Amino acid sequence: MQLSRTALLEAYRKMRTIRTFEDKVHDLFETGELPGFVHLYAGEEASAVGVCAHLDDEDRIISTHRGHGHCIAKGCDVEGMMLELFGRRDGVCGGKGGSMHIADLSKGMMGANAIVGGGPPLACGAALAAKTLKTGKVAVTFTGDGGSNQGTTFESLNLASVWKLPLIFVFENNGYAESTGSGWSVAGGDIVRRAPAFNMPGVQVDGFDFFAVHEAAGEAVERARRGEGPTLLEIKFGRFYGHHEGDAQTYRAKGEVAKLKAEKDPLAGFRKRVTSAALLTAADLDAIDAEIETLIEGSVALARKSPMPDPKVDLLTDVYIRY
Amino acid sequence: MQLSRTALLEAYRKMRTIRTFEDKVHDLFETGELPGFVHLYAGEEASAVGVCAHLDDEDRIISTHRGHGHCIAKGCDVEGMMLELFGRRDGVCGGKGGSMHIADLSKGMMGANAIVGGGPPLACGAALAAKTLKTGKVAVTFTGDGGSNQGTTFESLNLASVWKLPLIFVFENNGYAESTGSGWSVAGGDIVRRAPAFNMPGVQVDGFDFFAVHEAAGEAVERARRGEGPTLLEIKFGRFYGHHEGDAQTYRAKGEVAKLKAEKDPLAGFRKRVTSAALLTAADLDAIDAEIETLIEGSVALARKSPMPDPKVDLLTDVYIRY
Amino acid sequence: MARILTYREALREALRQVLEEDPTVIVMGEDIAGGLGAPGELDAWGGDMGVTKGLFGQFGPERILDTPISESAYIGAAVGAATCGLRPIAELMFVDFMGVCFDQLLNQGAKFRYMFGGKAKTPVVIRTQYGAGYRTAAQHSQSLYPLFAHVPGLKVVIPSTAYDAKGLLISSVRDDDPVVFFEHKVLYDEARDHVPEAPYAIPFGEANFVREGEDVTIVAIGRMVHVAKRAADKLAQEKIEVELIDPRTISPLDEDSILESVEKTGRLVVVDEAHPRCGMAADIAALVADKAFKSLKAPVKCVTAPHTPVPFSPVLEDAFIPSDMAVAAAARTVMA
Amino acid sequence: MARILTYREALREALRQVLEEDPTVIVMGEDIAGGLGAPGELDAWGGDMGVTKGLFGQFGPERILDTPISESAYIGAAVGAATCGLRPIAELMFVDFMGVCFDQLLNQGAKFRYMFGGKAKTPVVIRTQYGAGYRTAAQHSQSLYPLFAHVPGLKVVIPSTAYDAKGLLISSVRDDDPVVFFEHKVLYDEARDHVPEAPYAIPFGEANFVREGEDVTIVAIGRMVHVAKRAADKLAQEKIEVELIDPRTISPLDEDSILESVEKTGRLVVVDEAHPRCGMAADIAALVADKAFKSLKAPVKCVTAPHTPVPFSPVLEDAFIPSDMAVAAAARTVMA
Ligand SMILES: Cc1ncc(C[n+]2csc(CCOP(=O)(O)OP(=O)(O)O)c2C)c(N)n1
Ligand SMILES: Cc1ncc(C[n+]2csc(CCOP(=O)(O)OP(=O)(O)O)c2C)c(N)n1
Ligand SMILES: [Mg+2]
Ligand SMILES: [Mg+2]
Repeated sequence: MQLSRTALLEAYRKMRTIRTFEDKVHDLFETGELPGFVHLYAGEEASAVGVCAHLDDEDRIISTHRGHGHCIAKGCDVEGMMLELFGRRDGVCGGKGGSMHIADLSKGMMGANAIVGGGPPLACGAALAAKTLKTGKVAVTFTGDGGSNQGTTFESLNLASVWKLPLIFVFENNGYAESTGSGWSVAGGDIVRRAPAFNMPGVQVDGFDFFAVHEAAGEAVERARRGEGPTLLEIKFGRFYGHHEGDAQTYRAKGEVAKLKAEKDPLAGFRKRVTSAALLTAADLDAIDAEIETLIEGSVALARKSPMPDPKVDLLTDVYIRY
Repeated sequence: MQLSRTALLEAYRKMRTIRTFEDKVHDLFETGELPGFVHLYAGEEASAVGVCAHLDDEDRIISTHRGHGHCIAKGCDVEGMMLELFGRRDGVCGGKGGSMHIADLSKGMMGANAIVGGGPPLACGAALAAKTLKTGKVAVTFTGDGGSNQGTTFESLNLASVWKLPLIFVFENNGYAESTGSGWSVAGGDIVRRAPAFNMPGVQVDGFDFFAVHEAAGEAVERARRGEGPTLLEIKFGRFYGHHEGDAQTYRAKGEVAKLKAEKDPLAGFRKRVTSAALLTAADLDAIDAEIETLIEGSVALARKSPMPDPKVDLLTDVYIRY
Repeated sequence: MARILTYREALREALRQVLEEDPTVIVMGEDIAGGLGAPGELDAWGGDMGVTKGLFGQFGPERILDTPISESAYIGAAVGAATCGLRPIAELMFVDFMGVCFDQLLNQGAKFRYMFGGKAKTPVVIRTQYGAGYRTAAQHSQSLYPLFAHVPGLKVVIPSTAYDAKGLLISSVRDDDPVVFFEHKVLYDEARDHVPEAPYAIPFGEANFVREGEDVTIVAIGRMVHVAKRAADKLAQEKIEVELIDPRTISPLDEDSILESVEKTGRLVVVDEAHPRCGMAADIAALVADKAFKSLKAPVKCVTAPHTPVPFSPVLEDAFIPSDMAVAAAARTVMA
Repeated sequence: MARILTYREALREALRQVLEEDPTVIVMGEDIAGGLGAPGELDAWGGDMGVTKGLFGQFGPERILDTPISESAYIGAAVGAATCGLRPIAELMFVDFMGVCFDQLLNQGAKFRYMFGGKAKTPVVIRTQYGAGYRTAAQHSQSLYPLFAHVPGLKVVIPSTAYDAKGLLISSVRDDDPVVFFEHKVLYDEARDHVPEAPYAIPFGEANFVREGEDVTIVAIGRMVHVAKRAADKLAQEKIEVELIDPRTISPLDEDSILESVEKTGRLVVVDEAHPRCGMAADIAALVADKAFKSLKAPVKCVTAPHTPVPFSPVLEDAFIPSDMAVAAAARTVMA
């Protein structure tokens, strides 16, 4: 699939936004400014962006605890996200959700989800709604290697196949679930081997390579749109930070992260590929880098001066629509 | 594997006991003498007996809602079982469990289980205990085709593989989960296709054929005893009665059950095979039939005159060991 | 002339009517039609208890969906679809099975609206069977609604009559929040009463005064309403006039009606088939011990199932279920 | 001289000691060692909160077992292994995750003994984290112990101090029934107190009288004991003498101690971080409204978290958690 200049610029912009957002959040967490459990997506950008490039606002995705990248790729407002992480009233979830529950239904982003395996059943529902209402839309559920072992995930694979849902299971295999290696926790090592068990196609993809992800995801989405049912994608790559902020990462090999950053950075790979093929220029990309830097800095500045929710008003609202 | 005369007689005795027990329970339910949910195992005898022939009292099995056959195959006392179905104080569970919770831990029978998919995790535990305590014992979990779709079952397959447990997953595919066909509910139709997804050997077996089950189970049990980990067996056959007593079975083909009984009866098949190979005589088998008839009739008679539990004494006991 | 339906028929009529009135309503569950992938009849079961029988024929496979035995996946699918424009009604065959799928309600459906800052709407209904009396033993006889009432974001509905069953189910489906709807397995046939044919909705949080009286307030839930009614009849012969309240929904709970009644009678007995610890009886007793304390003339008595699993043996199970005798005895105690 | 340990250290010491004293004790959970199948260090995490750190080195992979993210399978495995001669301690990282694995406790472990006619013994301990205050939002901050206390067959333990944490964990492991052991995530570092080195066991069902007083009984659970203690200090300055009771185990519950105290003071405030509906506060209030009614001089007040999910924003979360001010206000109300 040949990508247009606009599409390429957009893909890079999204990936750069994720990277800069995450690097910034990392710093903010280190200084103690951000609280809670925060899981960063840096290094995995090609997956979210490569998949979501095929989707519009009515296609739906469900994410995991590591959700910032999926949000950005799906078009969520970056300022609203930053405010949310700061727990501010004007955050995308009013400050009530935080990093692990960030969502924007209006963008088809059905939420980060802090229950590992929480998303796949919900995604079956999103896909079922599309099928029932004949919208031609699809759903995508992102799950980690660790989450691939959750019973809810397996059930969803089977249900999606039996119901022939327009659903793509994207397994983001970054090699670890917290500190546990996926080669150990996933029997047999490869998640893609589970696809035949559920009678669906499965594809393993180099997740550092935006173009590989983009192509595999495109086929899966097309298949789903044609009504041919679900596909399993296993995206293999590595995360640039710890499991969550504060993780000392002693379970990783010495130099592993440095090597990843040096040799496998999906943004660097993208840059090399598009500039060497003369699809985009370094200047195009540099301009985006600068633009995004400003965007993220601005969102932090805005978050800092934004009001907190008011416990008297906001604590008890939004539990029910009516009670 | 060549079976001794004793082993053959024992296998037939067990199968006949199951059949006669179930036929009798069917009649008792029809007359209204037995209450509750009762699921009969008739037609599936070769599975329980073919598998349990390789086990002793310290090997453990976990069953399903359709548990009578597994109990008998594992050596539970038939009178105690019948009393249990009648809700009597001297039933194997004191009348507190009933058909769906019949158990005898002293025989390594860890219980029928009325939660579909409830057993496999527990069986992982039984296998783990054997492994940890280095007893050389194994565990077997029986699950239906319907139960193969439960998340707990999938998780257990993965865990057993990852922990390399001495565990055999016996999937009894009788074609239906209640009224739902397994060709529909199991994506792809065959449960055995799931074995490679969990990096374990999988074997599909004709479940009407005692010898086929016996051989496949023997290999799986040996493998487990050797410390080589779990195996998945898919036993394909059909049940002679409805899902539970009272099921009108309109989802089955006309004449399906009659045909099964006429052509696929595992007891008849066994008889034919052993007599034509002159391993046992018809007289040997007839004697067992008569013996078992007496046993079951006797157990019903005993149950009828046995005392009920005493609500004042028995309702509140056995919740805790100490509280 | 009164049109008499069973609880089962009333539920089926409600389902048919909501399916007719709103094309976004779908129904899903294990064997709710039945016969899929089987060589015989379709709609072979119509649900474990026959409640959904006939819907498949009328509404077809796109709206009446059978599922594999994968409660997490399909209950979650119902929750997810509810956020995407459908109004799914999912059947959890027995509430005892909540343990394999609770997360999709506890942490997902119940919390979306709050976690997402008020921006989600999750109009899903989970229909489920509960209760003892059917000789189905420990894993098929529980009354686990206290576990759902504990969870903010869920609404919990427990009809005791065929009339309420229909009206409350219609309300549940039209409601924009997640609802867990409890059907007592013994009532499917036992409860038979007047049910108008035209659709009607019974509002949540409005208790039903089954009987008015001056002496003692009895609050009873679900099937226990019938048990309490029998107790009240007995007590009337002893000149003890019971005010019998059926909350109908326990979340929201009609606190005002209960408090007003206790302010009048000064005495309260709560009757609940659920276990006693952290149960609905305690919930209501605590409410009254706080907000109607001044009016109370006697200890608040709870008549509940014991703190034991549900036994199989009929003699034990019958002793497990709160009886009209136990309710009457409790009422006499608070009158003494 | 007093040996001061944190709650975390006390728990770790208890684990080490039970592993040393009984070879059938094993420990399992996600990343309780950490580093399996990874290229770096083993025992890299020692649990999400570092409680189990070091055990892997001492006891090895046969007794300290990491698991895939498959809570049903491994919690169930712990339950199953407990019936087969082991004494497993399984960690459910956050109690919020109960929704993906509850069945193995609700319908399996809790019910074996009863269903099997008294013939099963299931000595399993589920260690789990609960509670708000860590900014971990709706799916990682709940206090769901009422859902476990409701279930006959389970024991529920909630230590509030390092001393109790050690003694109760040792009792839990030595106990022959299934125990769910709740650790408050904020207490791991905050609670620090005297902990003797030699193993000791604190019996279940024996409340701790944290403070004796004549005016008002406050029953507080888990971390709320500390909140109530601060409230009691304030109230003491106003000449209101609080009797503060920490039940330590909520199933079994030391009813006698609570009732005796209320018989003395005539007043009760219950403080609980769990949600109010069908919660522990209601449970205790109902107990007193029945069995100590005659002694009660004022309404029973419950100070609990609200009927809302746990919010993320620190300002909201702080308002969500019952405060010493709210407790003191409730005490003043019942004294008025
Ligand atoms: C049901 C459940 N179990 C455990 C956890 C704790 N937990 C959060 S993230 C995580 C690891 C997830 O690993 P993976 O799925 O590979 O995603 P990654 O973090 O690598 O993106 C675990 C165990 C949880 N949040 N939910
Ligand atoms: C968790 C759970 N879901 C649903 C049920 C209801 N149920 C009991 S048996 C059954 C069908 C089981 O089918 P299968 O596993 O194939 O076993 P079979 O009855 O054919 O032996 C169902 C749906 C249950 N008991 N537990
Ligand atoms: Mg991972
Ligand atoms: Mg079957």
